[in-house]
Amino acid sequence: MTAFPSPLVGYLLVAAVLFAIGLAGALVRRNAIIVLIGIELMLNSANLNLIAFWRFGPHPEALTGMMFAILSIAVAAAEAAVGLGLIISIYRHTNTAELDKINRLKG
Amino acid sequence: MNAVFYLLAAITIAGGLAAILLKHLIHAALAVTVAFGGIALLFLQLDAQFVGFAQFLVYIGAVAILIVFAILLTHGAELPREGVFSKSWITALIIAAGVFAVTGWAVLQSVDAVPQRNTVPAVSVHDIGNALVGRYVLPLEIVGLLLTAATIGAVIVAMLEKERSR
Amino acid sequence: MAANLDRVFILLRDWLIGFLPAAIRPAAGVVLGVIAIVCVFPGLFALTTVFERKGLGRMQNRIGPNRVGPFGLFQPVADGIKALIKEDIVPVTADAVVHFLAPLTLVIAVFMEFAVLPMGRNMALVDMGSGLLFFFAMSASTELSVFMAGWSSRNKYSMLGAMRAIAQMISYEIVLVLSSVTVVMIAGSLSLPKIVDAQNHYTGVFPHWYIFTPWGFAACLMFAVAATAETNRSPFDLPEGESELVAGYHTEYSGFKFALFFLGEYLAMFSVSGLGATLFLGGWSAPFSFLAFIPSWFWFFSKVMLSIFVFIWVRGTLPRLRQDQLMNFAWKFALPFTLLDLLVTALWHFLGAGWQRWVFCTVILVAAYVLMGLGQERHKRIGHRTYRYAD
Amino acid sequence: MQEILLTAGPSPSDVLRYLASHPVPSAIARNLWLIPAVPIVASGIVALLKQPRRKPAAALAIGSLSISLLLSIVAFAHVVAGWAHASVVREVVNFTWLHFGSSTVDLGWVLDPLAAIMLVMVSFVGLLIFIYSTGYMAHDENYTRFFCFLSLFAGAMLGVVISNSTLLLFMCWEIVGLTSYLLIGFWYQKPAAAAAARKAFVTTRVGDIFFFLGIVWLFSQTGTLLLYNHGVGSLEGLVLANLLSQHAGLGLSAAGAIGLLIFAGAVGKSGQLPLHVWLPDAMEGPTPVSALIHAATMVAAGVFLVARVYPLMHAGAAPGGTTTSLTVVTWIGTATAVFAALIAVAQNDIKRILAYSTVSQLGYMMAGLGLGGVAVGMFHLITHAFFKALLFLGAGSVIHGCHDEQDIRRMGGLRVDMPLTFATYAIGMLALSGFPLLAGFWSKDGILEAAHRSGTIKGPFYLLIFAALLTAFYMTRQVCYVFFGYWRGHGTAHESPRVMTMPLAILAVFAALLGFIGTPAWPWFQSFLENRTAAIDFRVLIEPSVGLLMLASSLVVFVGLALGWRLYGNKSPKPEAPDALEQAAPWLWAPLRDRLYVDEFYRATFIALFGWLARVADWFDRRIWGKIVSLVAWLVGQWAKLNRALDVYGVDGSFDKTCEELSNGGGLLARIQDGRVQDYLRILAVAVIALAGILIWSSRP
Repeated sequence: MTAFPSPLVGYLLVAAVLFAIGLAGALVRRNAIIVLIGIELMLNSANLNLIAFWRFGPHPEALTGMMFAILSIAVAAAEAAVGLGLIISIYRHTNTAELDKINRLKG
Repeated sequence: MNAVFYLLAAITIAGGLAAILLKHLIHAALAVTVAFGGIALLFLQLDAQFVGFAQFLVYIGAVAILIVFAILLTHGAELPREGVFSKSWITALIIAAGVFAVTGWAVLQSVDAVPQRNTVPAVSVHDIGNALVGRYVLPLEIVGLLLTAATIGAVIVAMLEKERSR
Repeated sequence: MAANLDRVFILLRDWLIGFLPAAIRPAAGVVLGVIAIVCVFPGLFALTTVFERKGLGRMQNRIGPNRVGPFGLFQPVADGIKALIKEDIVPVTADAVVHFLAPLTLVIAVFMEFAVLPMGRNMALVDMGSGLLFFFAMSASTELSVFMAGWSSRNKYSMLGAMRAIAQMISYEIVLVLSSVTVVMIAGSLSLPKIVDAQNHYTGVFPHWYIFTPWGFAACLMFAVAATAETNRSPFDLPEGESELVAGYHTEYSGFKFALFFLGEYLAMFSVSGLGATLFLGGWSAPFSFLAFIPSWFWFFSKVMLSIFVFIWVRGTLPRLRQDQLMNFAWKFALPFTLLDLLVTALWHFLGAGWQRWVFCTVILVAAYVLMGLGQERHKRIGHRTYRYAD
Repeated sequence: MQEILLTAGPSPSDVLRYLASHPVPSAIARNLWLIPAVPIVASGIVALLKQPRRKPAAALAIGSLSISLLLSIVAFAHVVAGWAHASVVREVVNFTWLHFGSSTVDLGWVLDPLAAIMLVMVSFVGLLIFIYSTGYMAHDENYTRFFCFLSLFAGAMLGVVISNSTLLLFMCWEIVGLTSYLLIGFWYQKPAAAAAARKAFVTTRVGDIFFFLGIVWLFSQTGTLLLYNHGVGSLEGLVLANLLSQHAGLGLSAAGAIGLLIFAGAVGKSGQLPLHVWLPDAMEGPTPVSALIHAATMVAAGVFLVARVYPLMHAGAAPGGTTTSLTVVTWIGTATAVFAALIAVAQNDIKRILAYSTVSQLGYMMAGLGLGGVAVGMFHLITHAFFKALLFLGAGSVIHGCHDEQDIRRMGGLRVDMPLTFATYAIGMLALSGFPLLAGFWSKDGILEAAHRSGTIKGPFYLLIFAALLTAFYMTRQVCYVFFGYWRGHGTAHESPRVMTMPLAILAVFAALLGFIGTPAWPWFQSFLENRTAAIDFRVLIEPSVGLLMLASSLVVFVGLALGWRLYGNKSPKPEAPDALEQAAPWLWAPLRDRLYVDEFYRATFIALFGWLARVADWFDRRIWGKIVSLVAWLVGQWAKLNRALDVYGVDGSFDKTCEELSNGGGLLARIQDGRVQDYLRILAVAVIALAGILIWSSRP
């Protein structure tokens, strides 16, 4: 059944695809919330990488990858909360959540 | 590497794709929830029970709810008149494809270098707890601090307007 | 004999899967367990509905259902048939797919919760190391279903009901989790069977249930309140407050989908009761050591039914809260109190055996309860209701 | 067992027997930590209260100290019972706080007669003073802050008393110092109070540095921070013997030298010569603070500390003999006793007199420790705590009644206006003077007797007798000024409220009667501390060495009282008029009034030295560095002028052109920076691709 040289490669490829999807979402969509969703997807794919390396790595009992993933989930939750708070705040200011209309930082 | 993996990978990727392609924001949010769930199941598939359930709890229980709330609060549930994609979506897609190409190529190139170990790690929740308050206690504390700061920050950012208008 | 009676369900399962080839036996065992859960709890649901209606009737000086079958016992059958043959109405503007998925995901998630509950000695379907986390992960996923139901209906009552429900569930979920963490801290495990084992000791004839400790009692109280809010039961049933919101997030559901919501709500009640019994009331262990000969599953289901009765009793007794009272209670009383209880639990652990820890923990908790209660009363947030015209 | 521990060098078999017979501490010993913990927790809670919440703050402070008092009494009763049954009298509970490398930092607490007596004294006197404070501070706006500090102080002081680890002792010691600072400067709006607080803090810090050096030395020599640890603590057995065998120079053993360093800490805290200058100034704080901290407990902590490490200093002494370090303690104590008593004669501030009296009595205690051992010094500490607290509270009552007047020349005749205060104050004053049969008589007599008995040198004995005479004299002077004659102040004096006089009455009872637990005929107190059996033996009283000495000291006291009455009794001089003693002996009066010029001496030496250093630095700054800086500045200025000329005439033309070019280029760059987040993200992603490409390309085989 094995199509990949190693099971790890399968997980890594899934993570890569997911990362690309997240990046594409963050780049092509105009709504800030979808951009945030894309960023969450990228974070998740990174977590998948961490866990996969933990599982197939030489020292799973050291728990390094797992700890990274747990802490990263926590940080991602904080990031989501702050990001969405910012979006809501920006929406109140500009009455839009479309990113290409929010260009006050223009140089 | 078995059927379950392929199924889960398919669900996850489909969820992710749907999340960025669906026009309706709420649908996108629900689709991304599917992707989150798929990743949680992939974690379970990787024998990381604790992380998997944590993923469920945090992402489906909290982040997804947060996202839909944000959508409703920004009136995102109504479709915008001009399209949902930005004008230069082609360049964006090319860039994303480029990133995928680079990462995928890197993965496939290093097949020989990746570890081949394939026994189930004997790690219990107890070990995770011990590691969290033992060797990794400093990161844990820092994350705790960060979460506190983020919570307060989010509240302040979202509340400021109301205060001013009073 | 008693031991066999205790293990009767396990023996039954082993006997049944004995007919199958050895290769698929573990899978078949799991499937049998799932079938058992899927059969037993909806049955219990049917019984509970009639029990609740009769009980409420008595509390309100009525008789309750008494037409269908002896003592009205077949009422749920009639209700079920009615739900099945009713027309399934979907509003024209509704988001059909989401509208369809919402009740399904809800019921599935709730059913999953039962997988980790130890319903008797060795009777947890799955004994996983992080069972409690699994339980909360599943119960957290129901919130999204509620949102899906409310949003997809395109009805402002549904939407408001869903928003209220989510706000309430998120607020009280924190209290629910934190009050359970006290038990985890003392038992030293997230696995529910292990938590029951930790309580299955006796001093004399009295059991070591966690409710009989100061912190455990406080946590159990908070757990009970949070569980009531989490399952949207009265007096926390604002999301479906019929006087304001028609029926809340399932206003636009009818027929079998409505029945699924109804089922999901009761199943959530069963599961959270089961969790409460497991965490604080010693799970399947007997209340006195000399009663240990009675099968363990009997005790588990007795405790679940007891807390269901308390749910019904509370529903028949207390009036509904106002939204701001609900939120204030969660964030200004329940959460700080539970956090304090966490600290007290740690204190309990570090003070070691002896009388001091009883005195300390009790004094701190009672003092905090009284002081915070006074503070709340003073701010008139959850104080007595005042009526402008009804006096 | 106590004997074995106090005198150096028990054999290992003794140690083993001790370990085998008493391995597990009793319940009260295990919970001894509660005694300091409860007031500290209460202080934390009070700190969170808002200022107007007066009642809860006072109730919390008083309630917590009551709990401590109850527990202290239980502990005391437990130790007394153990002593009476001749079983264990010292229980220790130790635990490891930190590991670093191979060594550990251990903390722990000890319950022995010394600690038990101090616990009861501190919590009892403290409780009375807390109650008194509710009346005294009733109108202060920072009422809750006061009780917060007071509770913290009580907790830390109780911590000092029970700690069995030098580190824990030092930590509590420093908290005590901190609260002392905070409370002296409680009315920080007054510049004098702020200065006094600073002075107290800095002066005691000088002693504390030596104390810390002593701790570090002890730790480095013994490898343990624990004082008692079943035979392997630093005050016990082989460890002490080992310390004794090392020489530290100047004829001192390591034990003696460490003891002296720790004694230096006690000198700072207890206001001994030459670090006594802060204590009289500390009277700027509220009077209950003066009573609690600067009379009864904190300053006595120094004496307690010396008593606690007494084995270190006493180690190696021949039976009945003494050691170099103890001789130092004796002489410093004696000198302080006389010196401060002399100054007290010529002061006019009611609290300042008491402050110098405190310094003098602390000198007495130190001398008692040096001459007669722990029991003698501690007995005077305990009795002194009661009558000096009484005197301070009485003084507070007087000040309260006279509308915050502190000058004794502007009082008078209060005998009639404040009868209760007068009665209790008189008892306290007589007890302090050593009037026969009152508390101070017995404890002071014990010290004199010890001084008389210690064979080699007689100097301390005569000096201490002289100090006793002076004590009686200046106290009589003060009482005559305040309570006799006629009223010379402004307004009318009034008696203080019940909540203030009630503690006075209780303390007066103790000041009068407490001495009877330690008379030569029935030395219960001394026996308890030294773990002997107490026997009643009235024959001791008629022994010439004891009986005659008692007669002599009584005589001295009467002489002092009579002299004081002769000079000041019922005279009520005008506030502006010179003092009676000044008229009699102006050459003596002036230096005494100016506190023997110690402050001036410090100002002329140490402070002047630092001032001179500061001025030298200032001069360097101005003259040398300042000139260099100006020179550099001038050079730079010239250079700038040159540049400007070049700029204006040479560069500008071409530069303008370049600027235009740059601005055009900037416009191009600005287009990239279009304010759209996604575009930035795009650039980032492209950069990632480029980076990955470079990495892969550069690492190709």
